[in-house]
Amino acid sequence: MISKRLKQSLRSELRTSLMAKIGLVLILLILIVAMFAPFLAPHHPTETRVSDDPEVDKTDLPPIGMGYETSETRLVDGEMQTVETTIEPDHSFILGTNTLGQDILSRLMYGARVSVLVGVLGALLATAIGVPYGLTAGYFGDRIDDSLMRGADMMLAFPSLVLAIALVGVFRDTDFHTQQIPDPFVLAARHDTLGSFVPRGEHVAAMPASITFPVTVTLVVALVNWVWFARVARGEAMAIRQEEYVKAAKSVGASNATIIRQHVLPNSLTPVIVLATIQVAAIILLESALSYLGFSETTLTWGYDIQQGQSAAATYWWIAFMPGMAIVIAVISINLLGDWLRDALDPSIEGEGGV
Amino acid sequence: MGLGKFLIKRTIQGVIVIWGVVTITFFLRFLTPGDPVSALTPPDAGPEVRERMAENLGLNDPIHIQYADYITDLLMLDLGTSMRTGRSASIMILARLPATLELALAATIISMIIAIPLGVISARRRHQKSDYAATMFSLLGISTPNFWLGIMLIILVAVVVGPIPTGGRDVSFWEATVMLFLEANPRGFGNWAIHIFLPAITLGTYFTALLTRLTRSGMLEELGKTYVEATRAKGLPETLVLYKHVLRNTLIPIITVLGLQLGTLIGGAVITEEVFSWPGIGSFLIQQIAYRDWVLIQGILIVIGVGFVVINIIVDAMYAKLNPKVVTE
Amino acid sequence: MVREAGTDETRRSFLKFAGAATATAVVAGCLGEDDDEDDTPATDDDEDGTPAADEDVDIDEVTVTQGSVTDTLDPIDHNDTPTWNILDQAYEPLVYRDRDGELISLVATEFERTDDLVVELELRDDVVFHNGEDMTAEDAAFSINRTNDPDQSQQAGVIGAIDEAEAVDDTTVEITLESAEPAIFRNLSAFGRIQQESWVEERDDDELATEINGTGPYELVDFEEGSHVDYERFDDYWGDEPAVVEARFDGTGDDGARVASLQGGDSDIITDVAVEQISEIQGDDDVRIEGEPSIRCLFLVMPNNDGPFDSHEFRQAMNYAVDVDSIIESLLNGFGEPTSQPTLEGMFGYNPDVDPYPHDPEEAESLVAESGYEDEEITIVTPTGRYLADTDIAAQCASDIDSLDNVSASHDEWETQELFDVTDTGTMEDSPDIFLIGWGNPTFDGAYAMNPWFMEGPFWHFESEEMEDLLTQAADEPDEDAREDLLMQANELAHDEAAWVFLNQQYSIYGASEDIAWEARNDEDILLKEIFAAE
Amino acid sequence: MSNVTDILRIDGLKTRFFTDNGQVNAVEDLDVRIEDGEVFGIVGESGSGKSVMALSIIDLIERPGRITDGEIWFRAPDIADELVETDAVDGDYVDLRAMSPEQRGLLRGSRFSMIFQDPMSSFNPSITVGEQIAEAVEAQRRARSNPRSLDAKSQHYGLTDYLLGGVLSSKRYVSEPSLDRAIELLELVGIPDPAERAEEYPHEYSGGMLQRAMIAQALAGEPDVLIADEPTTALDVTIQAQVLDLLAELQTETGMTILLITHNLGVVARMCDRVGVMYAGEIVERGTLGDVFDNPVHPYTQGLLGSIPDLQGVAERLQPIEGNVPSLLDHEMPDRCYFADRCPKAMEECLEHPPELAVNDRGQHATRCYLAETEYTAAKALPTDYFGATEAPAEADTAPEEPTATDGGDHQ
Repeated sequence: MISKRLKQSLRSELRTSLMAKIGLVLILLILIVAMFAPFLAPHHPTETRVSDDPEVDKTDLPPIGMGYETSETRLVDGEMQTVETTIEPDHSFILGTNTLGQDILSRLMYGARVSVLVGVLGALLATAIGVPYGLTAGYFGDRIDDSLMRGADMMLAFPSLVLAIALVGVFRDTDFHTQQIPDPFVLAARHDTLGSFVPRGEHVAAMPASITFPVTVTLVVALVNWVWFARVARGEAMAIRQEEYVKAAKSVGASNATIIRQHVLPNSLTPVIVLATIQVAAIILLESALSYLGFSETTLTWGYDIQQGQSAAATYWWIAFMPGMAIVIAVISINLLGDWLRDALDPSIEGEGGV
Repeated sequence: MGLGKFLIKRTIQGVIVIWGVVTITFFLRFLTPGDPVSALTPPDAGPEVRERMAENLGLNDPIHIQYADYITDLLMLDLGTSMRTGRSASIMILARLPATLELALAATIISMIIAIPLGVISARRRHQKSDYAATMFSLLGISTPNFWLGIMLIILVAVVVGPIPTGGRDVSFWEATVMLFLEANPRGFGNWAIHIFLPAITLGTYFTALLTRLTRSGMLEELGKTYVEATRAKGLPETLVLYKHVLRNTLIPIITVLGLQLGTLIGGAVITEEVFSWPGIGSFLIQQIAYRDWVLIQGILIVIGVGFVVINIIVDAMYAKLNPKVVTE
Repeated sequence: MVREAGTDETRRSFLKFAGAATATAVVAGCLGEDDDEDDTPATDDDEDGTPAADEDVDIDEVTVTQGSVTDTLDPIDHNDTPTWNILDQAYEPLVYRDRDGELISLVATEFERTDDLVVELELRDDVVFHNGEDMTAEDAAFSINRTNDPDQSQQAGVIGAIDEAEAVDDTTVEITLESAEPAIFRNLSAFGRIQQESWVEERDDDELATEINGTGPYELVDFEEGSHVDYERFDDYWGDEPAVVEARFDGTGDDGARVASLQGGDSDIITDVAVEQISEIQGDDDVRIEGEPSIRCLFLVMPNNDGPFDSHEFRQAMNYAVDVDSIIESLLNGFGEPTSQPTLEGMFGYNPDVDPYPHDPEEAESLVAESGYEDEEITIVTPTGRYLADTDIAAQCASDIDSLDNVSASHDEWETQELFDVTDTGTMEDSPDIFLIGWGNPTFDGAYAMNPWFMEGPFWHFESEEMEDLLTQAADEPDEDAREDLLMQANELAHDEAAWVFLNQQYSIYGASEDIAWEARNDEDILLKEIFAAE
Repeated sequence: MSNVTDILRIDGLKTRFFTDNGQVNAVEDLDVRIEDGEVFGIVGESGSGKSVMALSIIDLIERPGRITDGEIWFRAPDIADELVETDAVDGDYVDLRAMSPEQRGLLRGSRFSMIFQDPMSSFNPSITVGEQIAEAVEAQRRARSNPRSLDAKSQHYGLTDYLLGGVLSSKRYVSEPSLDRAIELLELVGIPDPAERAEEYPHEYSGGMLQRAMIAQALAGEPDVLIADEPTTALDVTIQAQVLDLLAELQTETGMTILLITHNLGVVARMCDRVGVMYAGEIVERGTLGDVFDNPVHPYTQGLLGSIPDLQGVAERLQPIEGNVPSLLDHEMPDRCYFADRCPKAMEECLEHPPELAVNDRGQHATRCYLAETEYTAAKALPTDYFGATEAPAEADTAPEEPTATDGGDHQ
């Protein structure tokens, strides 16, 4: 499916565009971090360090290099006491800790898993719904097209976030709202008694045995975004059905299903791939908004961490800042990747609007 | 086809979509696990109270009757009765609407003021520093979650300017206007501006970035066309070449894209309102989701959906007016 | 300069609270006593604490910013603290509480129990509604009956076992009860706000939710839904004329934004200051913290209908596992006190001989082993943003329990309303297996702390015959001392049975402008008439 | 340099485009003189730099292009008076390149104007034709209403005025008299019902009518020099003659100079007094129509002309010339005759870039080819695969365009 020419133009585009290189490197980095979080995360992501013993207590530590002086008010024996203190970062918590003393870096790494999973699965699901829908509409045209696309228009009348919130509202009371996905690395490390198969075995074994996967949110982001795929696929199908080879196939009696599968679908893939890439970014943003609003019911996502850090943001800015940066970086790199793919796969729009 | 005829056709299409929107929201209620009777009655209510409530709500009727009643009510602008407060949903939603409109308009205006010149400059100085800066800005803008941006802006403003109010609306635009003209008191407007500033910037950033991107690429495409050279060749001042000819033609396709993207703006308003405690329809929606007040949720969805369709009809009308081909072809 | 704002003050209020049971009231501020001219909060000689009040000066405008603003002005259509704080200014109850929790008269000058199942209240004759018409006993009776009507009122369940209220004459209301209901006057200090019968009857739900016609010192000027409620002083108020002329109640959900609004001069009082923001406010010369131990305590409810929480040992283990002192010190910066029993210290029925469970993970582990429920996975459900640091506390509880070798735990955050919706159904099966809740006790009576949770009813989450016996006896016990003894026994039983995981007593933490003299109450109420200009 | 009737003298003009792939020498060291009142034809394949040359004269080269060198002397005594004492003046002539961009801008429309190839894409599709012509009229009206000052910036009409123009009709750019004049001009170029047609949009016009409107627009400023860039290429054959007749008629009436750029030799033969043949950014042969057409010296010109059976024909294809259209990339332009690789008569001399050489004594006919002085002998001929061997790799790497053996009437 990927022709030599395609590879060539991908390569040449990558060679000339610094931004494409940056995007690709960042994406790979995020994927690696998400996949190997148990190995890479310096700490357990949900382990808290709350104590009445100041030595043990590790809450609200700033990122490395960000120590600062502040005043802290506490109630001691019923009296408010304000003391000037110097808050020193701790070197084992590179990006600092949150109000519960959890390591922010580790949380970001685990948060990447949810973002990547929801982003990719959501986009795939949206493709799976939208592309057949759009192909059908575009290929058959006329009445079928009219009624199918009018239906799609109705979905578009709801802003994605609004629709997503409403749908989460509908589905959140169901049993499949969230799903625990076991972490194979951790399970392997725990059963790896010899400690020889899994690197950093002990470290990995102590990590969470499963991650919470927000099923509802994934379904909802797909339900909200499939229409865009339908529109693109429809446009492609409409163009392709005019092509000679399609007419030829028809004339020799190929069935519609065969023609769609063998001719229309493969030839409409390019714009769908570009759209899917960009949609991953949109879905990550949508997911973060939903978890910020508390609709995702997983507590290990970037959006949730922003919400957690919000009330303390004026004092402990890094708690909300870091996960936000993670989102920005992830989304930017996916957008760069999307720009790259678009420029390479669709030379007609080369250089326009891209970076 | 004249403009009038075009609009009539477009309106008929709009009505069909609105009907779809209404139908989708009607059936949304049946997807929800909780039943409205339990939501409306106290937990210890007996079966006869529940039965009476169901009867009053028309829940015992067959579904097509319920649907017909629902549509009839909607035609009379009756969105039903709030399950939690027993109040008219129409009135409650209407009360929140001005705040959202104000915010969305302010954000749109700020976006246009920033984005259009930025896009023009960026396209004019392609591959120069200012172009790269504008491109970076727009890339950042479309990649930043706006709730996070809002929180960061609050911190930033607190550090740079000192404590200024960062939540709530305080006065409405209408009240501020009344204060200004009837009481000659500009304080209301100052207050209004202070309160709307950060939310509008927060909400407008994505839109600004998107509009900058679209303007830039549209301008680049348009600037490459021969008529630009022809227009210059006849000695027209550059300002007119850029704004009367190029930008105008650039904006024609952008307008339709923006019409579709208005959804993003409204969606963004929901979360911006939540961050800044802005008393609009968006924060109201989130609150009602928490309360599971499905009548209000449906009402808000309908208002947003219908508003979106209506705005898009207006956008199409503008498009038709600006682009002579639509009407004459 | 290190500001030690309110140190003495806070200690004093704290002690005052602690000593409330023995009625050693230090404060002069008893509200609404017939002959009492002195509505001031304590005159304060501590320059860093609450500023001294200048009662003769009017304050043009006061803005109170809470976490949310109401969407109804109908007093019976909610039961939520921010809404009460708004309506308190305009709709008065018949009786009220002073700052020590003692009942005082308000619209009713006298109130007494005339029979086991009958109470009588004698009303003032000079009370006027905001629309200028006189209040009658008919109106008061109507209001109580309206509050008690489950068809329209959300407070029917909490006002008490009232059968019916009736006007005996122009100024006397007689209430017939369904059971003894020892806390009836306490309940009437919160519920049964006086509305005018004819006014209510002329109005539909929308009008009732957006208009106000009460007897309170403030009348409604403007209600902008979702945004604010504006009041102005009611000139014909029966009581003393308060100092604040105009007032606004608005709502800002974000903790940081509330602080900014206080510091920026938009607000004069803000509620629910997050622990992280306290030093920010203390460091600002123009504003101060008003902290007060509240009547609310936080705990984890463990419905004992099902495993593993049907095991006494397992429940105890949870109490040993959670390190409440660390939560208070680290998460709450000391703003909290550990609790040992359902009833707070200083309230009727508190048992001073019961100590909080110590933090002892080994004991916890061995108790879990004993219970037979090893390697259980539990999920603590918490409301979000309802109580001070609620999600953090739940997360830390989960973390503490999870660190036991033989239990694993996590926490789950639900919309507050979502949690409330499943926990007030009266069936334990509907509730999460273990969840965090905070219970405020405006009645200062141990019965109100325990009865709803331990006896059949909407909040019933712990089934124990012994407990039910004790509480039933207490409910029927006319003798105060005997009743107190029964409640103390019940408290001790709750502790021993480990009905809940006892967490911390919550502090109400407000931020206030230095321009106003106002002192926080422990019952979470904010009354405009208690606000004066700072000297 | 002494010919006083020249209206335009171009010396050593170099226009380059700085693209991602390298520097493109679109116009390379171009010298040409254009006499007042003549019709001067420029012929060449597409990509030979004809249009770039035209745009260079009218100062419409856009980034990444830039005029890097050369002088464009334009005869304008009134401007020369004003700019006297500067380097930009030489007698009655001013050097356009030495003037400020603002000053040059003022010459557009009033001194130079231009007709483009495709009228459909050269009008703004969303503004009525009348309004667009009126704009041209207005631009000149405003320029003239100021005492002929070269400092007039943007004709005192800025963004604010434009934005206000949306509200206040008095602030609109185009005035009533200009609209009236636009209708007159439409009538002048032979458009029936000009008042109604003025209200129409470009897409409502036929191609020929629109090209007439384009001419009307170009005439709005009563220019001294009209540059017509392939004015008939996009038109139907039957319409072409009408448009050419119109141009010729107007030229006779107004006495303006026309610089006619075309690849169509028939058009040249029909219209032009003198001709320049362009190849790879330079004029390789020039002279009177008779000189060049009857007695071509440069093998390229000969090649072009070889296919014309009848010079009176209007739609002639150029004869295909073997080889690729030359790359104009700087690093691929060797220092030799640029045509040598395609030249059937390439000789050893041709490995050195030829200067312009006079063909005869009359001074009009000149060519950049050694054949003007030397006879071709097979002895000095380069081997046939000479360039293929040495330059093939370079060519394979670039040339993303389809290799075309022809130029030509690619729009027909």
